[in-house]
Amino acid sequence: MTNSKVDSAHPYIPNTVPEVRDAMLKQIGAESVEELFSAIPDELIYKKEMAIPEALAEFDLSKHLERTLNKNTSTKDVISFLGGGCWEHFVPAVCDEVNSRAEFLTAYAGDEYEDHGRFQVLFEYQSLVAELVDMDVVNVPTFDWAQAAATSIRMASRITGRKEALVPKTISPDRLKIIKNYCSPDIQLTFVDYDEATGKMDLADLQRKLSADVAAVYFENPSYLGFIETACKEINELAKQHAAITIVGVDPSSLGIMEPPSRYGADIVCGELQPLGIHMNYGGGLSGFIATRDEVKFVEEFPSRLFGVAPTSVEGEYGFGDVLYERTSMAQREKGKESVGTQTSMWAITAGVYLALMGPNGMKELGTTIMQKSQYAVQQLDKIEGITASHFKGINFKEFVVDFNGTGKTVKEVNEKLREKGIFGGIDLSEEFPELGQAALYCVTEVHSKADIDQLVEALQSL
Amino acid sequence: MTNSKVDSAHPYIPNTVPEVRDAMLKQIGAESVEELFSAIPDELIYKKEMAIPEALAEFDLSKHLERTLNKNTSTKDVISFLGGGCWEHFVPAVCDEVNSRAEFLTAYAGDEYEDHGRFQVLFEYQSLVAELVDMDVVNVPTFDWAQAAATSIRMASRITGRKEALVPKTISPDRLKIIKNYCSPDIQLTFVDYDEATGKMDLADLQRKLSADVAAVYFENPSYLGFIETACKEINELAKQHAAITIVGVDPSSLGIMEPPSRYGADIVCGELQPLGIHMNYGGGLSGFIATRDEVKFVEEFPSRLFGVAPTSVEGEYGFGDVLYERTSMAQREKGKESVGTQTSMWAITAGVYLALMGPNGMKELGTTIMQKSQYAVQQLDKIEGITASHFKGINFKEFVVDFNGTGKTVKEVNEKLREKGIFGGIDLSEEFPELGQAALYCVTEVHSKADIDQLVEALQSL
Amino acid sequence: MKGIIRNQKVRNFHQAKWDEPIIFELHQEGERGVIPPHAEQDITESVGDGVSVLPEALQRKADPKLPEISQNRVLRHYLRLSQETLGAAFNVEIGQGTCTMKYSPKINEVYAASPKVTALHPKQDDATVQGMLEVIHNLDLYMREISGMDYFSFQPGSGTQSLFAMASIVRAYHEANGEADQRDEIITTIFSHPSQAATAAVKGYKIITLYPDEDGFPDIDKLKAAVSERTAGFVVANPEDTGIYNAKIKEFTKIVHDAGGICYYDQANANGLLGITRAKEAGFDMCFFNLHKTFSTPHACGGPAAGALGVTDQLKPFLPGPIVEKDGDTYTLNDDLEHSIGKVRSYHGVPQNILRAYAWIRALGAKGLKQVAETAVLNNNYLYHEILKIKGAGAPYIKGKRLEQVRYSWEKLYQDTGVTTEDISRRMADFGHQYWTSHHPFVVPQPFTLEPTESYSKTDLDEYIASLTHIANEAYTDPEKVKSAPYNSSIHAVVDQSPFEDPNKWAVTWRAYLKKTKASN
Amino acid sequence: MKGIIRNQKVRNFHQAKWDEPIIFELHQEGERGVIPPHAEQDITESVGDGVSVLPEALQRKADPKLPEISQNRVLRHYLRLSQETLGAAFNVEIGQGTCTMKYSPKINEVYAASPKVTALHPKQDDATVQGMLEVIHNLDLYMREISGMDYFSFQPGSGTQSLFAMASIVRAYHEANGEADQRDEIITTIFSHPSQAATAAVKGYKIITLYPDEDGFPDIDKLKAAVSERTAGFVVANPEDTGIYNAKIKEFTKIVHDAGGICYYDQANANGLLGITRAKEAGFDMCFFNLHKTFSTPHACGGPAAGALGVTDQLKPFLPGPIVEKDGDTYTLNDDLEHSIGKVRSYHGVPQNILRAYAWIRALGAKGLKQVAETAVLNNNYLYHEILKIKGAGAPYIKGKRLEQVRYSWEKLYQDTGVTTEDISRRMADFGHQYWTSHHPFVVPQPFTLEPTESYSKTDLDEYIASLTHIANEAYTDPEKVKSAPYNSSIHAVVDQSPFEDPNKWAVTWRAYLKKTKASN
Ligand SMILES: Cc1ncc(COP(=O)(O)O)c(C=O)c1O
Ligand SMILES: Cc1ncc(COP(=O)(O)O)c(C=O)c1O
Repeated sequence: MTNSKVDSAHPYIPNTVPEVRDAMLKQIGAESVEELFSAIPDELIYKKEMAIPEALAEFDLSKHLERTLNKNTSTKDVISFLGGGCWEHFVPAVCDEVNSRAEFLTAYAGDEYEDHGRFQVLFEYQSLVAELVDMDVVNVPTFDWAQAAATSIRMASRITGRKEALVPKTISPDRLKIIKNYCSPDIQLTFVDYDEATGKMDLADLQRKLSADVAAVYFENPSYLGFIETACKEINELAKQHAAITIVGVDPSSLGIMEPPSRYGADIVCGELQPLGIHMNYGGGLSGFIATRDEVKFVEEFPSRLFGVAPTSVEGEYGFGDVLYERTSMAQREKGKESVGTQTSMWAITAGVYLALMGPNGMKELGTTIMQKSQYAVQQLDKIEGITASHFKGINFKEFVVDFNGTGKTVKEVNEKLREKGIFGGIDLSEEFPELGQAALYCVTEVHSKADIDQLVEALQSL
Repeated sequence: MTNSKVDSAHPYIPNTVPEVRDAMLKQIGAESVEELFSAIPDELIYKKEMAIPEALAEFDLSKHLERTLNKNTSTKDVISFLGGGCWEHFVPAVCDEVNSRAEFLTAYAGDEYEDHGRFQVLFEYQSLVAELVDMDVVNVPTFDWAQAAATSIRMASRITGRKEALVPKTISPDRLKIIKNYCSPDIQLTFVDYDEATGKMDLADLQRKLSADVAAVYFENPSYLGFIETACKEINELAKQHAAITIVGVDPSSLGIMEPPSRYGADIVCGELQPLGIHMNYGGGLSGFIATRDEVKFVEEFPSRLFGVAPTSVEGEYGFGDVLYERTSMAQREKGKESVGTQTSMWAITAGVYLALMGPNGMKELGTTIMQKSQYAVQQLDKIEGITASHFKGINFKEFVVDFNGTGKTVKEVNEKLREKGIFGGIDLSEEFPELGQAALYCVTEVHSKADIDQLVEALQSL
Repeated sequence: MKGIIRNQKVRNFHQAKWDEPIIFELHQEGERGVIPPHAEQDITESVGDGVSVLPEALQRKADPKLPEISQNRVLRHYLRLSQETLGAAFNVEIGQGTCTMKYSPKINEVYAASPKVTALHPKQDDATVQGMLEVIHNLDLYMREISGMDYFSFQPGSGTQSLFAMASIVRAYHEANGEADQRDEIITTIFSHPSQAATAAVKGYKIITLYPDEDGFPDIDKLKAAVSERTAGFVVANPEDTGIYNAKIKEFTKIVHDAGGICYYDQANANGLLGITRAKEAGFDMCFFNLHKTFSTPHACGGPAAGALGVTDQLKPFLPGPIVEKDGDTYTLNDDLEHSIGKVRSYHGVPQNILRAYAWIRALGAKGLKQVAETAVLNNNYLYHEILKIKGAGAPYIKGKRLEQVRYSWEKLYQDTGVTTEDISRRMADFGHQYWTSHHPFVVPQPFTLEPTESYSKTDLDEYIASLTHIANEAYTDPEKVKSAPYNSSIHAVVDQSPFEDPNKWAVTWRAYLKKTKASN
Repeated sequence: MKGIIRNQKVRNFHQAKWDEPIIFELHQEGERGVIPPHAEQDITESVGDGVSVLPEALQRKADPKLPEISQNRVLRHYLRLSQETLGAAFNVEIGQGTCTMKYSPKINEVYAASPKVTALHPKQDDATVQGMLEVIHNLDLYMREISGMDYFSFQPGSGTQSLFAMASIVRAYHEANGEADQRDEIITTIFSHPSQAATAAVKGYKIITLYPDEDGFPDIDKLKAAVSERTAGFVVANPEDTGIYNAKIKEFTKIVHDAGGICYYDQANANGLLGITRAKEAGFDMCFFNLHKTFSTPHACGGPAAGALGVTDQLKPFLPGPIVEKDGDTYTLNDDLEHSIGKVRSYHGVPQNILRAYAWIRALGAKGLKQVAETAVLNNNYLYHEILKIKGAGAPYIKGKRLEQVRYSWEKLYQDTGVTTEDISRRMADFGHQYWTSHHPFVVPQPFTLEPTESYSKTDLDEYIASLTHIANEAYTDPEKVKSAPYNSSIHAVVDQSPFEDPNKWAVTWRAYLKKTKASN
């Protein structure tokens, strides 16, 4: 397959030039490269050649990658209604320009004096998300919403000294898996039931399950199943009656039009940054944020880096650094708060660029458009015989459960038919929520045109 | 079609904010924006609204562009054998990274003190091409090979004070059109005939046409029709006998393996940079270079900018500036040498990056691969009944004339059939060179795999 | 807590300084930057080494002395040098007057880089490039609206090449009328771009240059005196780079037409005129726009650029070919133009810039285009108003509003302090600004030419003004400071200019430099 | 002509300095950066404004106080800040030891940015992502070769998350065996990455930390003393960031296995080991690689990253799901793992990095991978050899060769001059270099950790060495110069660190800064 010249230096490895290699060996007083590995016992030396294909020169590699990736059908090739934790949104070109800048792309963990720009953009990201959620502290982000929720729960547990957290039964099963593993063994997760008609939290059940052992009540707005939780104040009040911490997970694309959870009492707000100018990347675009009030008890429980601003020795300069670095596992190993390492800073930078571009009006328009288009989709789908898109009675944001039970077809069958017509139908809920029977979670965002929605409706009608 | 908010400031035009606009008007003492145009007589004021579609917001624009461009079939979607002045070559990713850097992409004509980097990379480009052609002076490039050839002829005319130039009859008709228009009215172009069997210049005819009026003999190596001109020394000697200047146009992708024209007496070498790491861009990737010896008589006749190196006030710094700026039309208007303005600097930078990446070995391998693959194609095509790929007896580089006269089909017909099979056949020569009958110019470069060529052969066999 | 005080008006700037060697100095024998595709073994077995078939005399004997460098190091070199280049995306790019340095939207780059553009071969069958041809055709339609002209070619690769194409059309037109020999003069103005005169001269024309009257207008009486049966054409910009609009333009074109000449309009920069006034109504037979100016395609360090060349129906047969035509729903290339001048640039010009300009127009619409003009002119008048307040600065000629740019003068400052416009240019680099003097000749003494376009905010303009003010004050208080600039650039001043003039010293290439310095090093 | 003399050993450098305001300071009411898509009129007519259906209490009352800025200005801000960030592509990036800052090939970025990757939704039907799954599966196969493990998951989003996943597997394994309560200790070493201990602690483990013996090896006797029926697992890197390879590693894993513990190998950085030695033969049950270290995916300012988590067959049922499997010519996702820990990162981890790592491996092949290891180790030993010559520098522990990195010490320099490793860090910025001290605790006093990888040439290493030498000399001759650094960075020293510690001063967001400084401004 390869046709590259094997005997010349590899373009990625300058010191494979024999003369240079030999000069260096001589300089350090070694006879051979093998000698450098003499500390490794012979029995551990791998003596075969690894079964990995021969090197491809750049052009051959690019042909190979192109051919391989062309086996994928992307959401750009079809109309997709997939959401459920990773969503198709408008990504301004400026976002991609910034995050592909060689400087940002290849920087890592340098200090303020080499990477001032990186510190500033991350501080700005923190500050921009802070406005969106209306809170004063935001972290350098973690892996994804799930991790942010899990860490929020652990923070609450440390603050309260309690070992149980309540979560809604309508939570994304995938997200739940992550939280569960992250909280085990020491924190117990307990489901709070939902109202069958609306999907909303069953407040009676919540009341039943609240106790002095409960560190936190966690819920999401909008929920995984798309409906908006409207009893937010009530949930928070119930939690506070038991001195539990209220944690709310949010989709930030709703925050131009919806009150931020801080306004209905949330102590910790977490969520997903991916809607903010980040491509889905088959899930690789996820990034999670956590926000709190500016109180020591919260700040000192963050495991994440928190960049703060400070004067330098020259007037007028903004310098930056780590606030309470001693919190972190970097400083304290197992005595630090959870752990921190490489997370998803590039998505933080990107989300910052996005929010700076959108401004308050953009975010408001975004939320409005999503509301309008998703309502239109529900309205049109509801007209189809056997299909109910308004399965949950209430208000949705961006996503909604479409009930196919009346069609006599499984979601799997429906989706296969749709795929033939160039449409990716919604996420099959029949395994995740068997109680819903044959139902699917559909996602409509600002990227869907009326024509796209109409095409879906037509395709479903003709099934 | 549009769904953007019309009443907000346009993202590209900050001062459309009404408050800002009004404050600025007030500051300058104007009542209205219209007042600023009061110098324009009312009869010249355009009072209608232009028939140009309403603004598209970014996402709608991107959908529209995508839909429109998807109507194109690119050479990446098929196997293409088109060449003839613009060629499909391997473009290293580093070339695109450098030429898409926002700094280079958006810089223009700043001075050394703002744009030092730009000066240095262009100086380096000059220096790199200089090694390839083995000459000491290379210009900041002009539009394309055609323009470079035309200017080379004008330079020769000014140097010699003569008004005629000889060009081979096998020159690209398109290139000829450009040269002709550029040389008219004062320089006369005269064709030198070619040998029917080999395509090479008819030396007897050359001798006949040379005279004391001839400023320059121009020829190409490889030629437009792909064959290599081997009588280079002889042509040059004949030219020199009449004190004419020898100008040779080259495809630089041949120069890793072929002697540069300076070695067989060329006084001016010109050619096309597009093969050096530049995408075809439907022809927008062309860029022409001119090289000469470092003699005052040549240097002072360049119309182009020539960047030179010089010390600065700080030891060790390389400074740059324009050599003999007074030559140019920028300095002298109609008294300058021809004219200069925006040319194709980005392609110069890109060609520089390419040459720096390739080095001598890369260029040698490139030339070798092209020779091998194109010979293989000729060899295989020659086996097909009715088709002769070795129409001209001799050696080719990259391109060759395929004679379809024996097939009873026109090239147009053949190409249509090929297109149905995902192949772009060679350029139809039946109009450009009617004396060849139904013949096509095929191009095979390093990007063609054996499988690609075999597929062509199969497709032609099955016609 | 005490806040951080930032009350400096000028920017505390330093350009990236990497002190990179010349790329040849990075050579390490044996290193490789990239390995191109090689022939498959089967091919090698079929045809051999491929090169020994070349006649001995044509086989390259000595390898080109290109450097050998690893990929990482090549990239690092160019990335560093990019940071040493003050692109328009990085500064308040109003200092390169006449160049219309506006924002080049990033979304347009995405599509210009698409393989559906980059990987098109110019000789593909029309059927396979319908998307591209549609874009070209639609841009033609928009340009017609903007100019009033009847047909556009996008073949020219720049403004200069557009001017050259227009001069060629003038000649072809008179040839077609049998007047080519008689009509051998083209009239232009001294404030026009040098390429107007230069390209006409390439086409063999004698140049007649009109100087401005005391208000800065091209002198109409001088025009009357200049026209004759020898007049082939008249080329002018309006406004010129003074920003002064010549209200008598229709009279000018009439005078030339009456004498039998063609009038062509240099609209390289039409940024103050979009939707405001058009070439047609002013009486022009041809005009061109620089897509890299008014229409936002990035300047790319100086090209590839593109010119949109528009003509009236009368001149359409003279256009360079092929042109794009629409036939029902199909777009075709027509190369059958009766009097075509042939070609000026290979193939179809610079299609990626045609696409970019098209996208830019679609993002603005008719209303947005007019806002561009209005805002560019507002910005310019604001800048003009504030600059006239700076000690030592002036703007010759008629008072009152200007259009999209102004040619200013530091003559007073120079007389007072000895500081020149070139000194100020170097000092502006210390604050991260571009700054341009003006075209030659310096009819306006100690000139500088600014053009703020629509892309910059009031705050941006204020920063530029503050920097000029700061430097003017420096000139009056510490002129040496200005004269010895720059201090914060990637590089310091080249004091001795002889390496750019003296054949024994100039070095246009590294190999020439090595030869010429060898003796003394 | 006299040539230009360049004989400075250290670079005459200055970082770009733009002095940009905080983005909120760019706010101008009414400006817009981008306009998102709006609903078509038909939709608005059908459903109304869309938002008044929200309960009053949930409708946002006060707009978020995001700044309003034009697109050009937003871009300019971020571009400027990018230039103030010393990415690996720009410097001889050997100063961030342990981070394996190698060349990230540009060709890989082209495909990582393809819509065929970026626009995939993680819940698409398997049939529509066969290309991506093929890449994942093949990378799994290659990783098996490199490690000897039997199965890989690429779900972890980083090294830390890989360590956490492994600690989770350790727990799930003992749970499956009914020993989860009894086995509550994980053993690690003090030179290991802090995340080893930290992630194990999150999973509820007590941490036992082994200290090195006098040669720098983890002490085998201490390990013997530490293991017991409470031992759940043992996690270690080999070599640790000292670059010292523990030849007794097989004994270590045997001791742990004999005690019933699981051995997991931190191979975040395996850059000196590719094709040289493997996890399997050393007796490990699990290992992970950071794709953003050894396998070249760019560090992206700190992620998204990716970990490749490999296990033996015995532990495969514990992996997070889904994993990719090949069934004939088809690739499928299998989420049916008997003892799965569930998930650690949503969906499939960071697929764009899986693709990049895959591409990198394909560009190198088995031979190239081994050359990577050999060259990284050669480079490191060269650097080590030269650094030991610098006055004041040392490298504690065993003499002789090291593998891919070394934790050095300026203890002598500090004792002699009072200059600390942090001072040197700031001063290195003045020459355009990254420089890192080391993980806490500073077991090695005044530490610095360098890792040259395979990506840098001898010339590059010599430049870095020259800079360190220069600064060490400065420390001995002019220590204040070093202590007051940096001078040529985008920024100067933050002297007063209280804004990072004092709740009344710290400001993690601009709004907090404004509140806290309001009183005094
Ligand atoms: C008025 C005018 N005409 C002509 C030109 C020449 O354009 P180009 O540089 O594209 O050749 C310019 C550009 O500077 C110009 O401003
Ligand atoms: C040895 C070692 N282990 C673990 C890690 C943690 O990796 P990450 O930063 O991806 O979480 C690192 C990276 O610094 C490392 O070098």
